[in-house]
Amino acid sequence: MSSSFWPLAVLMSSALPGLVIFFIPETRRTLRSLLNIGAALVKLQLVVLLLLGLYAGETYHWQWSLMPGLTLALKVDALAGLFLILSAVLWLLTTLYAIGYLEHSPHRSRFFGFFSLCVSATAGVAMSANLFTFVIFYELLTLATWPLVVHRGTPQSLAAGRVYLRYTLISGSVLLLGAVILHGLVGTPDFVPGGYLADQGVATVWLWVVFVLLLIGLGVKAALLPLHGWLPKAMVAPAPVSALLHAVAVVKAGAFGIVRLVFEVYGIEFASEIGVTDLLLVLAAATIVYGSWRALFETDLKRRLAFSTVSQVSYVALGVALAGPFGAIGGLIHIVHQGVMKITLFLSAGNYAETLGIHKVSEMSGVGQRMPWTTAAFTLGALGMIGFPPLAGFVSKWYLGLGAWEAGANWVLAVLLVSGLLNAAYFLPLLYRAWFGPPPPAWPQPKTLSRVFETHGLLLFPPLITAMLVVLLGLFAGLNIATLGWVQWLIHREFGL
Amino acid sequence: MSGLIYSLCALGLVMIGLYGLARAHHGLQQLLAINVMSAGVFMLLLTMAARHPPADAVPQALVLTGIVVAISALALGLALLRRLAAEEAESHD
Amino acid sequence: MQHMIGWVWLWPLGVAVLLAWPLLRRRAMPLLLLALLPAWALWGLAWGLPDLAMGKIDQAWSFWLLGSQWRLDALSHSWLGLTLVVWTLAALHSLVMVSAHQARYALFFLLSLSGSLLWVLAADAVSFYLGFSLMSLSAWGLVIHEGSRKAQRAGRWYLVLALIGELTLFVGVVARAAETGTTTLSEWSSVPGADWVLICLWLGLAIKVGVPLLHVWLPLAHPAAPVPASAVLSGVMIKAGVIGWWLLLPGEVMAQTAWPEFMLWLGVLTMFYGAVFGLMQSDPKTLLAYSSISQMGWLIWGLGWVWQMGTPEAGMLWLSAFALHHGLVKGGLFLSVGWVKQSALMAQPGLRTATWMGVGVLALALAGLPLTSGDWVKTALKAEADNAGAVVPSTLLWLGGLATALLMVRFVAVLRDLGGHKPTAAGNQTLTGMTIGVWFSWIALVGLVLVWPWWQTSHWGTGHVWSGSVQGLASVATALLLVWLWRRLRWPEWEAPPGDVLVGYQWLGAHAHRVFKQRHRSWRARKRLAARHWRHWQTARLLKSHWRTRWETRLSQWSVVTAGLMLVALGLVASVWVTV
Amino acid sequence: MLDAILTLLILALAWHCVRTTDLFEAIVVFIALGMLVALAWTRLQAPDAALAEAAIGAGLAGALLLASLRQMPEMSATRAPGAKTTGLGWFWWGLWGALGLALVSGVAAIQTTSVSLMPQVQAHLSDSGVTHPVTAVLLNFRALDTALELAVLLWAWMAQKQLFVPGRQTVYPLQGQVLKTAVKALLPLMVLVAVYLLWRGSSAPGGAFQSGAVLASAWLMLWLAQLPGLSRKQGGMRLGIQAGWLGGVTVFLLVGLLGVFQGAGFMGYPPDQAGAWILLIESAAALSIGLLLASMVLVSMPDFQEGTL
Amino acid sequence: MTEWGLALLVVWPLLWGALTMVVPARQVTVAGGLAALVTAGLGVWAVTLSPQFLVLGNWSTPLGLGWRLDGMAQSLIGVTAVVGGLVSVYAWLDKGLPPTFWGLWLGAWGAMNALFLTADVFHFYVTLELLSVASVAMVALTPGAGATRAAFRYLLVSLTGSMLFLLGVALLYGRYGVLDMTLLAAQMTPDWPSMLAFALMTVGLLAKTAVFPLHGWLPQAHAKALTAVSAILSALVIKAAFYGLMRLWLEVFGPLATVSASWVLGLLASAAIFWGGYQALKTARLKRLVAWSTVAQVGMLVLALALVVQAKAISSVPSVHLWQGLVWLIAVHALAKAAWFLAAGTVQKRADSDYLAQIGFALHRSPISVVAMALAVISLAGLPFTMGFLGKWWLLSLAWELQAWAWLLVSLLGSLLTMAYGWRLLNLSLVNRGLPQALKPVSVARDWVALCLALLGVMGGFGGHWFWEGV
Repeated sequence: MSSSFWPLAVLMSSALPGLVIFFIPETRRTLRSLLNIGAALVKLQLVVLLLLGLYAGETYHWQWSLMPGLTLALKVDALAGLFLILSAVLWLLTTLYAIGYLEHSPHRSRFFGFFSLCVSATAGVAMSANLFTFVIFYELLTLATWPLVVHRGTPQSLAAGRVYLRYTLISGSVLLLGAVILHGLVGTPDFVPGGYLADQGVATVWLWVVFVLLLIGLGVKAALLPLHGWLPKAMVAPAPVSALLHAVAVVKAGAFGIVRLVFEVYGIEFASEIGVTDLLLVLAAATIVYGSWRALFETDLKRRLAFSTVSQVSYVALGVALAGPFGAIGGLIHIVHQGVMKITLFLSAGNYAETLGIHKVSEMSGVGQRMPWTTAAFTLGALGMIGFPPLAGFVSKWYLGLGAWEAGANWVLAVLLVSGLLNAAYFLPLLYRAWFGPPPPAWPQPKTLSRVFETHGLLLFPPLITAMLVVLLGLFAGLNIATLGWVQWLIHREFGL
Repeated sequence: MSGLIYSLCALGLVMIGLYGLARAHHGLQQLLAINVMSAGVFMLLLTMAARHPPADAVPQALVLTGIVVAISALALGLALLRRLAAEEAESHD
Repeated sequence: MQHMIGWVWLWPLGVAVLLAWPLLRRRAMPLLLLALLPAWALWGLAWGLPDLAMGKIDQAWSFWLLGSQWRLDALSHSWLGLTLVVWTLAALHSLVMVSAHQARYALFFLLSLSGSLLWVLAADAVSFYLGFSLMSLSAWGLVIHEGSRKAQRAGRWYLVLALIGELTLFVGVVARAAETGTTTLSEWSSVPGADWVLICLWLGLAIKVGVPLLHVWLPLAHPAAPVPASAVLSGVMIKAGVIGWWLLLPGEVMAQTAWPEFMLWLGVLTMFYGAVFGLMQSDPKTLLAYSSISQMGWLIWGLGWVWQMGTPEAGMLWLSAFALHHGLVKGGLFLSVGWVKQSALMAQPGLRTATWMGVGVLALALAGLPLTSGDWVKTALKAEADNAGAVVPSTLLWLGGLATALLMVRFVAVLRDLGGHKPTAAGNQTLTGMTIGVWFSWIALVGLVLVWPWWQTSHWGTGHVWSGSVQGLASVATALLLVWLWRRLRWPEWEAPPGDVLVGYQWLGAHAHRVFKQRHRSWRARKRLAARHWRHWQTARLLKSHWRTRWETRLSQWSVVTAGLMLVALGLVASVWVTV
Repeated sequence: MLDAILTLLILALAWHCVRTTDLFEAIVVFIALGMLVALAWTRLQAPDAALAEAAIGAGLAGALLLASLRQMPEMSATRAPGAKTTGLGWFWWGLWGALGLALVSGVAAIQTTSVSLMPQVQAHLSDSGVTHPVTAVLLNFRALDTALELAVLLWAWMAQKQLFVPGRQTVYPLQGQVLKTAVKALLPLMVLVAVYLLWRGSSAPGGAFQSGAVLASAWLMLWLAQLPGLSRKQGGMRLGIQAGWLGGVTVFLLVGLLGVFQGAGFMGYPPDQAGAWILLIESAAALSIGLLLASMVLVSMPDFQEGTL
Repeated sequence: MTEWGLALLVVWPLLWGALTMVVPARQVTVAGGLAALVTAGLGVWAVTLSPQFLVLGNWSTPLGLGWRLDGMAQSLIGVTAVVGGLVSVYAWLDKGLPPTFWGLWLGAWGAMNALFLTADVFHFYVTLELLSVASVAMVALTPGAGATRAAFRYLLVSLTGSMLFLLGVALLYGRYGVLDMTLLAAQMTPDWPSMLAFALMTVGLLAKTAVFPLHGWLPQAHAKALTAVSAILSALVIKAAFYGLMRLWLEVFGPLATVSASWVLGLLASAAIFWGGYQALKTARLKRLVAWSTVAQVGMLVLALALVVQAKAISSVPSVHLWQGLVWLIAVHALAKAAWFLAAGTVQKRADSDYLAQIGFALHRSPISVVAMALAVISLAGLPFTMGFLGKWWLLSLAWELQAWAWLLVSLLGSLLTMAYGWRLLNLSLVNRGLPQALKPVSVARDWVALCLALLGVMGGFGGHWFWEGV
């Protein structure tokens, strides 16, 4: 196992600039943006190189033993690659967007510092090779994102920060407890595709206890039903942060954790054998319907998107819980696709808030005329979310459907149907009002951010690029470089087909 | 026989010291109580030494050290009390 | 030729993208015709191919959307023909009849055109589903084009039902793909499916076909849409449901199931349902919508019959002929309503009489007058259907024909009332050369309707137009008699609101909404109350916060400290003494 | 019989000392208690301890307490009005009784165990450089104990020097010539006694602590009679006093370090020179203990001026 | 050579501490600073030595005094050296410190070094006494009545503790006639006098470590003391007394430290954790919050000790990592608490007020201190990438192996409570509505010392395996 330093390089590519940015004085805007974008590009470059290497059969493993029996190990495997490429691409776009968005606001060095730390924590979560490292980076993610949530320092953001912390820190210690018990039962070997709990002869009651503990720990970040309270409240954060929280880092880490837990700790057959996947299935389905249902009644735009995230992320959990190759493919693809679609929606919502001061859904009417391009991106994102064929959402829903049939859980198809309807119910009126509604006499806080485009260049292009991604990922799903091909290759290895 | 009496006396002193500490209302009383207690402990040590004819020199050496430590602690305590009295007097007027 | 198919439906999308160009946006209408050219080219070329009858030419793009394939065989060739004719006519007429929001109209027109071209040529389930949903959702844009309150209401109902249909279809298609293991449609027809899967598929498409109780959107949408759009809606899109049934449901194994029986009787029911409510309409386009529903009855019945045949392929040819007939005639009729409203044209006596002549021909063709395409197709179908297993008494079919005839008579009457008032000299509607050209294309359509059966029989070399039976004549005559009788006896003219059962749905919806709103309000009130309690409790707790300092001072008193000392010492001694 | 009476007397005095609310009375009883305890220790064949207790435990402690009392505002320790203190309820007494019983039974159990380090002490007494076992243990076998104990004394003084706050009480000048002449007569005698105690320490009960205590009292007498002596005004004297304070600890530790060089291990002396080194350390320790104790008492005098020390 | 080094380790600080009384006021800080750095060097060097047993003055143990240098002692000397050294640097930078601080601090340092080295019970008492006298004096350095009252209370409690400890020693001597720890451990038999001695000595040390019922003196003393002094007290002095507890429970009174005895310790620890945590959560003053957090963290340490004792008593659990875990937790708390106190002190001096409500702006203006405090809180709460996290992982896995559900839960809740009151502070630093007050100029170097200490707490996590396998 060549212990190469590549994974460390990826990790450091965003951590070091983050630390340096902390010390850059507030006024040095160009230096900071340069460093930021440079770091993002380097990281993207590294990740692409790693993926190509992976495809050629290389293995990248780095470890450092902290305590007897506990090593800090990073490994880039196919699953990690998937998450890495998502976070690298979306981080680049969100950084561009954030530079534009936080044009005149204070504390930017602090913001971008934590921003890069957060992404390096996400990379750590992706690349962690054993449960111990995973817990470390998982908690680091909380610490890195909290200052972002309370960045504005207003009483509401502090209250939201407090709620966020209460949820994530408690779940963090529950996760730690689960990991410790697992370490006590079976030690902490590396993640292995078929899962290492199968033949360890551990009493099933302990397996269930550990699974529930770990699920609670992961469930908070993956916004499963009872533990999703913090997500809508964290909407007071600035747009790039909520984009980061929902699409790139936090929620994805939770979902990714569940994937690692079921695939590479328990192993998919063993998990379904002892029935833990049924619990996950019911929970995910409930969250999907509940999330969309609550989104129906939210008058604030970003809260509505937040609740839609709550329901969308559980698709990943649903896919994983279907305990079959197709379901798994659907789940994994959705990690990437949901990320791309959700970031489009959030960036466009951010544009509306920043350029026209629109926060409420009712203020959206006629926005199509004033900002056609952003609304086009928003429309593509929304249609993708609903699952219309040519777009990315359709592909993952398609495979989830196949998985549901394959697992014999027909009611899951009904869940997909109902959630599709609910999605349409809370997105389409929005689109109708945006395109066909009469523009109001005056926008809440209109700002002319750029002479050429409808809003600041940096604010406009990222959502457009991600909207393009939504379409391309949907249309050219068959290509092996697209997520579907990569995931199929991964799943074949995983299930040993 | 006499050894037992003196050890009882020592323990008596310790317990009275503890009682004094509990009921004291003034810093000085607390210091006195502690010194009574230390006298009791030293007496206990010496009774241990005197159990067999050649009185054991090691406990006696310990007692000597203990006495010096007790006096320095007492002196420090009193210095603190004086300082406290002066400061309170200052703060009142 | 092989690689042409893919581009046929991508081309309109490309043109739609061109619309983003501001200067093109102003003159958007000609683009519609431009988008149809490659399709015509393919259709024309396909004629020449010898192996068209037997095999089929297909094309596959593995990278495209989970690996999609398209094919062009005899059946799809004829459907393509139907689609192209109706879409071209619609494009021509929209040049004339659509004036407001041309860019938006063109965008939705092109999107739905590419959708309809795609599902016709689709050889795999995903492409069919993509085409079908693209067409039905972008058609929504056409329905609400006018932006009036009626159009918005129609649009809302259209969208809700289209969405439900589309999502149920999605579930059906996914389940079917999982069941059969592949997405290529040709392999689907031989694999028997689980009941609920077939029901999902059937339901998804039934909404588009307008099966009774699911048809409520049709009578609202067609009249609300501009004339060319409603022509397309009725001519092409409504067929998508039937052809979708044929493609998706496993035709070869249907014989053993109860489906054919069900379809036969459903067909008949739809015929009568459409006719009965159609008669009660006063607006010509709504009436035509109902007549489309009743005509669909024929197709549903036809499918029921086709599934019972050993080799469904042949039967399907006749059905597609009927579909072609209905598409042309219904499209023509809708356009005629447009022309009748075109007062400028009506002002010219010569043109007026010609239009009325055309309307007459079309109405009679639909009613099934001998020597017309309607009669030819219906009688041929009835003859073929006799030797099938389950059968529906022929008198019912005749009554169906009568119903259609009645509808047509009613339509002509209503149209005359509409056109009756003197053609006021509408100010700006000057009679431009272009309108005349487009009018002539309509007349060409009428001619095509007449000529087509003769040409088709000679091409197939089987059957002949004159079936010799007088049933068709009898039905038209009795229809005229009944209407004349009705008028004479001045029986009351019942009026039914368009979308008949829709009123019931709306009442149900409103009631549910009211109940929900009330519960929601009480839930929010409860939530606000709980929040107030929490704040109250918080402040109370703060007031007595000195509780902790009181305990702290008590803890630091010397009596307590010494007690603590002794307690811990004794506790330790006890705990050790107990165990040792 | 005498022991029983003595024990009862001691316990009664202790009980009274703790119970009384008048501070002055408590201090006087405490001094008496000190004397009796010293007497009891002589009965327990611990002459060194008795001497030290009498000199330091009763004498100097009493002086310190009385001096500090002068500067306390309220003379008696009546319970501060209103301060709610939990009385010593039955629970407290129950615990107290149980602990007492436990201790008594513990001590009774080990009353008869015959364990003692005396045999080892006597075995090694010959090469410890001194003949008196207690001094041998103090300055040779457990030398570091004594060194650190001197350090404790020094650090306590360092703290008091820092805490010193000029007394504001009115000064009652000590009258008349009688004290002066008495002090002049007694002084040489006391110094002689101190030196004798120091010298005898190596072979009989005595030694650094006791002679230090005597020196301290001599010093105090000098100061009380306002005779020129300890004041720092004379330059040379000030440095001498400061060196005196540190003398004990520094000499002890440096000699200890020397031990490492001479191969006798840290805090060890080569057997032949042990006696000489011990004498050196004893004298330095005696001087510094005397100075430190005197300074502590002086600093607590109400009319003590800043400059004198 | 090693004997020479160890001797110097004790003698050097004591000598220089004594000399500071003679040196004129101006040069005291320089002299004291240099002496402190040399002692730190010696301390770190001592860590590299191999474990050994040293007899003082060539007198064999029952008679003479023994110095023992095993893993536990070495690590603690090392921690004291590192933390002490950095705090001395901070004190050197803090111009407001009275000169006698150096004398007292060096005396306390020498006493601690002697305490860690000694293997003799009575010598442990003497060193503990010297340490207490010096600490009380340091607390009394701060001007004002509050500090004196706190110092007096601290003196009383520590004297009571020492008396009880000495009573225990007397009983031990009476029972075994030997004062050396190793010999005592060998002869220890669980009979009544030994139990009594065990209980008394433990209570004595509990009083000095400020565990729950006897914690009254700590919050006032640590809150009122000067910044450097409170750091020394919280991080180091408390640990010396806790070291005594470790020696007694794990070594001297081995056979007596049974599971039920560990339950008593566990109960006290849980009470300390929750009471300390609750008070820290509610208090309105900055340094008092940090002081109460010490009470809670000491509770955590005692809980860890109870678990280790339980593990030793059951002796089914491999004891190779037992005491290392305890020492690791001590190091974590020492580094984190010193960093927190120094940072809090700096911020308090800038804001010139101790109330949390008024230091918002000062926190805002001193980012480095805020980062130091954040890292300290993260390390104490056991969040990742810090030594604290590894410590918490070790504690939880030990509790899991012993199936001690109660203590497992208590330790989890304890760290959650730590996060709660830690985050109170950090919330303040992110709020941006504090009205701009005039801030006292305080040199940034002091913030950097606090940050350096906190970073050691984080970086230590990586050096872990050397500690766990090596020592």
